Amino acid sequence: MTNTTTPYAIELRDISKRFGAVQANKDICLQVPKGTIHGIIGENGAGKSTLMSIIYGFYEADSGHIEVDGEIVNIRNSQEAIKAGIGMVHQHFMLVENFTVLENVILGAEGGAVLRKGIHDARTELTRLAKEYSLDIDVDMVVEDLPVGLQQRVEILKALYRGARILILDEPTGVLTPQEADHLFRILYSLKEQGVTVLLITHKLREILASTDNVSVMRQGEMVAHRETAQTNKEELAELMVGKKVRLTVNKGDATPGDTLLSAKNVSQFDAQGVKRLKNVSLELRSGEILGIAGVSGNGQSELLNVLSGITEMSEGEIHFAGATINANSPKNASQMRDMKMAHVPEDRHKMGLVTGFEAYEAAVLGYHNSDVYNGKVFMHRKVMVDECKDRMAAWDVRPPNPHLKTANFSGGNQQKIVIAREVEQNPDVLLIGQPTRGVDIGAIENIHEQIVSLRDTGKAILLVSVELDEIMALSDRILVMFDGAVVGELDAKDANERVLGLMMANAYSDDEQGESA
Amino acid sequence: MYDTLIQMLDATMRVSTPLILAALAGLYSERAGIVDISLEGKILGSAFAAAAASAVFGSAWVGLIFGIMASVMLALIHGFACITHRGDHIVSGVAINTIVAGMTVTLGLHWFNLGGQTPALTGNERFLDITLPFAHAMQNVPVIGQIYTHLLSGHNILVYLAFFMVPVTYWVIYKTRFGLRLRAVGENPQAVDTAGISVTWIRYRAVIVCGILCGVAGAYLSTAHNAGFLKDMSAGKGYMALAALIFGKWRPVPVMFACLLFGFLDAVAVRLQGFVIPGLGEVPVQAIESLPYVLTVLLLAGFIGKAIGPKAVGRPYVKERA
Amino acid sequence: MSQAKVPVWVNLALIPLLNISLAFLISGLVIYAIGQDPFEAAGYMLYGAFGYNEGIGYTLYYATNFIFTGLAVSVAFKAGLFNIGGEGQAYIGGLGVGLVCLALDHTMPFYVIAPLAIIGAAVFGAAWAYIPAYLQAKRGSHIVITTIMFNFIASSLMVYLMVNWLKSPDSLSLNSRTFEENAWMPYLHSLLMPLGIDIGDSPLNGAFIWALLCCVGVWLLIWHTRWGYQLRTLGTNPTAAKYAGIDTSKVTIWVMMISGALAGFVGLNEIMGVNHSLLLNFAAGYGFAGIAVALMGRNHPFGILLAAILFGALYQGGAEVAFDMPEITPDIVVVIQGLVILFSGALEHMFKDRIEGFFIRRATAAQGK
Amino acid sequence: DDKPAVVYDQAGKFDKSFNEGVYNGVKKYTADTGQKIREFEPKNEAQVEQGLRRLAKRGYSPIVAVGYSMSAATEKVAKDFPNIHFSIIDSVIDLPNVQSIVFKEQEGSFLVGALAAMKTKTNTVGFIGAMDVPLIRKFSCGYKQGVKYIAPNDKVIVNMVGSTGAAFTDPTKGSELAKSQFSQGVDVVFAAAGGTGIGIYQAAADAGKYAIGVDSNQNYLHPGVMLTSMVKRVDQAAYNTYKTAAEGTWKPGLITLGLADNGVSWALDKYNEKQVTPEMVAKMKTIRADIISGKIQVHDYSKNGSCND
Ligand SMILES: Nc1ncnc2c1ncn2[C@@H]1O[C@H](COP(=O)(O)OP(=O)(O)OP(=O)(O)O)[C@@H](O)[C@H]1O
Ligand SMILES: Nc1ncnc2c1ncn2[C@@H]1O[C@H](COP(=O)(O)OP(=O)(O)OP(=O)(O)O)[C@@H](O)[C@H]1O
Ligand SMILES: [Mg+2]
Ligand SMILES: [Mg+2]
Repeated sequence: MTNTTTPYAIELRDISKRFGAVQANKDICLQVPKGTIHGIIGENGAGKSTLMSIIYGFYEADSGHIEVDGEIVNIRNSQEAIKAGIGMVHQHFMLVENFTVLENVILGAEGGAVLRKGIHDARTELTRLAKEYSLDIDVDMVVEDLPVGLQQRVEILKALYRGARILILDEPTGVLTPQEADHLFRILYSLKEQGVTVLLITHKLREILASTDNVSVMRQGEMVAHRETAQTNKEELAELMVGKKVRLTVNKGDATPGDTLLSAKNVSQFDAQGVKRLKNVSLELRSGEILGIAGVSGNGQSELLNVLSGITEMSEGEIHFAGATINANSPKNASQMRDMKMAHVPEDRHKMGLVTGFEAYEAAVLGYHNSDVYNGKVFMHRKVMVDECKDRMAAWDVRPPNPHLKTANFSGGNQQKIVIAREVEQNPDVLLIGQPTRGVDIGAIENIHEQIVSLRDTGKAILLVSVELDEIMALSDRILVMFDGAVVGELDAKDANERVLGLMMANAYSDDEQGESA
Repeated sequence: MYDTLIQMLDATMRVSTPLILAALAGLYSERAGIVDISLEGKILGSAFAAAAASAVFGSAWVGLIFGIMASVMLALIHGFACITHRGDHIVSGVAINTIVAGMTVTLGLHWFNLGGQTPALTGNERFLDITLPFAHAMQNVPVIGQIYTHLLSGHNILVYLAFFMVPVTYWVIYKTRFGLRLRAVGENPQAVDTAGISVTWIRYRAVIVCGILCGVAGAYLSTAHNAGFLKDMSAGKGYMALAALIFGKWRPVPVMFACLLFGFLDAVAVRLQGFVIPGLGEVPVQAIESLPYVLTVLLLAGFIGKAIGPKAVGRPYVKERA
Repeated sequence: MSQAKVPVWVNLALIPLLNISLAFLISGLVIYAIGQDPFEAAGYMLYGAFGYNEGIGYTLYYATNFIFTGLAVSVAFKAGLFNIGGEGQAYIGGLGVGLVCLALDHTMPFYVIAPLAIIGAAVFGAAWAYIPAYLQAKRGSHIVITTIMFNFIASSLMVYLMVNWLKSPDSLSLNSRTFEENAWMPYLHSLLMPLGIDIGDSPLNGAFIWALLCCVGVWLLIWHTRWGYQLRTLGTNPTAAKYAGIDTSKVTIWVMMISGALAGFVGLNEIMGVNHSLLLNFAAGYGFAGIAVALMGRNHPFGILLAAILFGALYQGGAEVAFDMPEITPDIVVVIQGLVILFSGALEHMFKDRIEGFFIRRATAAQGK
Repeated sequence: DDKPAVVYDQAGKFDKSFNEGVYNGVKKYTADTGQKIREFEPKNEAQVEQGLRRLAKRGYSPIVAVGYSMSAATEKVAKDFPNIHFSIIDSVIDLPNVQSIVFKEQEGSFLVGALAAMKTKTNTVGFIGAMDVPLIRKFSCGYKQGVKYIAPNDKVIVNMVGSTGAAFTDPTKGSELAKSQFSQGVDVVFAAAGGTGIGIYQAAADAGKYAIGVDSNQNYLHPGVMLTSMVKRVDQAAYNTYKTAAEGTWKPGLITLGLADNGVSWALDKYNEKQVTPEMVAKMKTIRADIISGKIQVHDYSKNGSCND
């Protein structure tokens, strides 16, 4: 796109940024014409957020520069970005939770050393904006009491209140139902009408194709391609994103489900604040099948995994597993569940699956550290652990195959391999597995998918949680859909398609007749 | 009876003053996310600086200024460690307390050769009690006269300043831009940062204010409540202020009442030393002395209400991992 | 894949040395500022600490306390807990020792009293750490604050007990009666004398040997047992600990109790080893110094041993300096101690990041080729 | 060669009172003889014994231990070093190498009590002692007896500062106690609390009341406020110890110093002469004489552990 007559709303030249050992951005160039919606896609860890945070002055680039409306601007902090008319809605909201919407909006733009006047003016201005962009919200609500959808609106209002002409949204739909997402896009269009330039980050191809004018693709910290959305398609983008042809399906034979290994009956769970996170979830998991759990992230999948694996205690209901009945009164913790041959690959390897400060061989026994294999009466058998770790690294092609390397220094994919190897090699009866391929490169993805299927074929029962619909549909034999902590639908993998699942995930399947769809 | 009560409360005001100042100091610091157990050290440092300066220059006010400067300097060290270098707040606090404890005596000994004390202060070298207008006239008015003349009147200026700082702090924290940002930075520094405000600068301002107030507290000890500096004269007041801060749940007015309560207990303990209740025997003063700490522990344990501090308190603000 | 590694010696030797030198430099300036000759002072320090057998004895005697409190702090650190209550735990631990001795010294021989005294110290110290630990684990009350509070409560409690119960009637000062000799921790010089080894008589006593054993014990515990594995997991990643089925509140509690017990052993050295009677403030300062020792020693038992000896030397040498240069009181040692905490604790990143960064860059550059 | 030394108590040699008294003696001796004297100030109970030991080990002798709080430590160390000479003030240790110097505080206290009674307008006088130990009781009993001798119906309010050594070094508490006594009508307060006194006198000065100093002559601290001081000639005691030791006439055993031997007395100098009228002076002279002559029997608490026989 060589549109040189009018200057670009924003233009990046050779932006680079490294975090310690990670080259998050490398010589990035980007040109965004005024009044367009520009998509940026890329895998997890590709460097999208980093790049946006640099534009917004949250991080400082190691090299390169930024032009706004043809003028070189020197953005060293968010203040200067705001001055340059840039606003950003962060992937993880930047809100003070115990402040009201109003306080959050004026923070940093109070207008005067004493709040009184500023607050008053802000109120009127906000009501105006809310009307203009149909962003209605009660400005006196405390943010932590708002649903995520509305919290996002607060973020958008913050940007608009500061008169942003360029609006960056980092994975705004990650937390939204497809239907909420549609409303968001309508807002974006009206912003576009007003001449606002929008930078939209996502790795959902559907949204890109549906709503952007141009799209740029990032991979491994580099900008690998620019396309006019009209001139491209899902397959091309997917290929660009991951660098080689994607197999969206896994070749697997039909499931031969055996008897039930794990069953949950009306399981509910309340969190510390007393909010009901799981609502009477019931499910049956049979040997030799893969049960997929679909849902927008944050609708109880994590809680379900935690309760099933014994990390958190359930509040109501009961679980039957390996002949034992587990309920609020007779709970079992994670290690007890392991002893009963349940393995668990957690959703977030950094937060849960690993201790990044440990050497690989230590991390490779996490959860099994009490087992007699590794322990004498008093002391642990270091050598046994190291040797076993060596073998597994070889078997699972972990690179580098060095048991003494700090876990943190393995790449995301290799870390994931270490975790999956640890759990699978225990030869469990039931395997709970969350986001198995998050932030994992395509080669590793195939490998992992095949492992899961072959595990199923050896008669294990597998419960798969993933936010990637493709992954769910490709692997599962049966699919449960979760919404707001409850199971709202079950269907056979064969009858599943994105639209149906999308509606179920929005708990709006009944509206189907009104033909509500993306 | 009524007289003794007035008398106790009067003492309570005197004893609470440094607690209130220090606790409010801590409030600014912790509301901005900086844990400050170096209140103790700041009070001690300022007490020494104030007494020394006042002895040398013959003016309590000069002493006050030096006290504040010393305390602010310590606060800046704390800030440098915790804000600029993401150091552990507790460790930094312990360091400062330790350094000050040793430094005051060492310098004092060198300068005044009085075993670490400063010379006794007299006249203008101290903040003297001031009598409020009509105090004498009011004397004989029943009840309120007592209260006005013997309780409210006849304290030194710093006492009144301390109590005046309570509404001021309330206003600053809840009604001003600085306060809004201060609270925000203690809850979610990232949000503040992305709003285009420098987290660092806000936090530095917070610790400076903290330093100033501790400075006043220290000066009060050595140039108002007492007449000169003695080694370790802060005697745990900083920690007790911290306790009061928690006990008041990081809110100005409750914090003041916590300080008054602790001060009252102290005043009681002093007078009950060696006091024998017929039948019961001697009062275990130590029990009363440790009551503030016990109460605070009970509160922290959630047996009397729940103390939930600022979310980001004690956590250094780090943008970039690795 | 860049696995930029920083040479071990950087973290283990270079950085600690840098910190300690800075602390010395500044305190040297202070000494200079008060018109004294830092080098002369240093001379007295060195001589006092290491110059003659007796001095060495004193150095190691002080070091004994620092080993105990240093280990106490570091065990908790390793589990991600900040035990700033060593002061109180040492105090109460001493009470335990004292009570055992007072109860048994008339009736029991040493080899019965000694183990019981050790248990007494451990139990009392652990008990004093238990309450804050329990409150942290079960009610989520901030352990730093609670342990601080418990330091004060401990000293009030001790005063109460000494004044009302333990004070011996025939001593004007606040001491319990002196224990019978069979309740004394034997002095090393008297142990070694028969072997013809003369180390000059100093308060150095059996507690030192126990301290060394504790170092080894802690090292084994942390790096070679499943319990150590659990506490390190908890310390570095609590969520992973839950995932691994580690009962975090249980670990929190027993780690703190171990920590408290270690601190309590200070009582062995002070009460049973030197004072041979219960008294006030015998633990003064050692608890906080433990933080410095742990930081200096990089939370590794061996490092702690070295750091403890360093601080022991400072204390002994400091007293010596005060003796021969009355202008300089032992308080200067307190200053040094504080500076050490500041540089190797609060300001650790100041150099660490820069130095490590330097080596990483060198490493990555090397890989580039 | 003799290597004299002194170990002060925790209040330190600048407590303006007891320790400072000894310090003055030490200074004087050094001034007169040029003999330097090794001084040591322990920071806490635990260090007391260490200090004594270190000195003894280095062959210092005689070693003067200042204050009863050191008796336990001194006894231990003296046992271990039989050929080192120790002199302990305010406490009795029965060892062949220890000299115990005690004073008849009751006599001095009686005097200042009498003066207090003559001065008070409110017929209420106060006594603030450091802690409830026999030594301090000797002060308070003598003081009371003196007051009653002049004005049998006057009220004497007694408070103690604390229960540990810290009670001798806590001016803040001292001033708080003084203030509470004043509010109860006290207009003359006698402080027998070492360094804590500073706070008490300050409070008196601030409130325009009278205070009586202790141990050293403290009249100079607040001219016009200090009515007098119950002087305990610890300086003398220390001085003599060193002197006799130097001359080789140092003897172990008990030395008791009272009014007769000027071991205790009341201070009258340019700082308080305006407060004490000639009549008072005269009266004090006679009382002093009567005590020495035995006409007035001043009861000694330590005899029977009670204020009256
Ligand atoms: N603050 C940080 N400190 C260190 N490394 C970071 C930081 N933020 C991101 N990284 C690293 O930089 C790389 C790019 O991260 P970034 O968040 O930009 O990816 P992304 O494209 O936004 O991924 P996602 O789609 O999951 O948001 C990753 O390797 C990540 O680990
Ligand atoms: N926190 C960290 N500390 C040190 N090195 C790190 C850290 N995070 C990542 N690295 C290094 O940076 C490299 C890139 O990390 P990253 O997770 O982005 O790899 P990746 O490109 O996602 O590879 P993969 O596809 O296997 O996940 C890794 O090989 C690792 O050595
Ligand atoms: Mg991102
Ligand atoms: Mg008053």
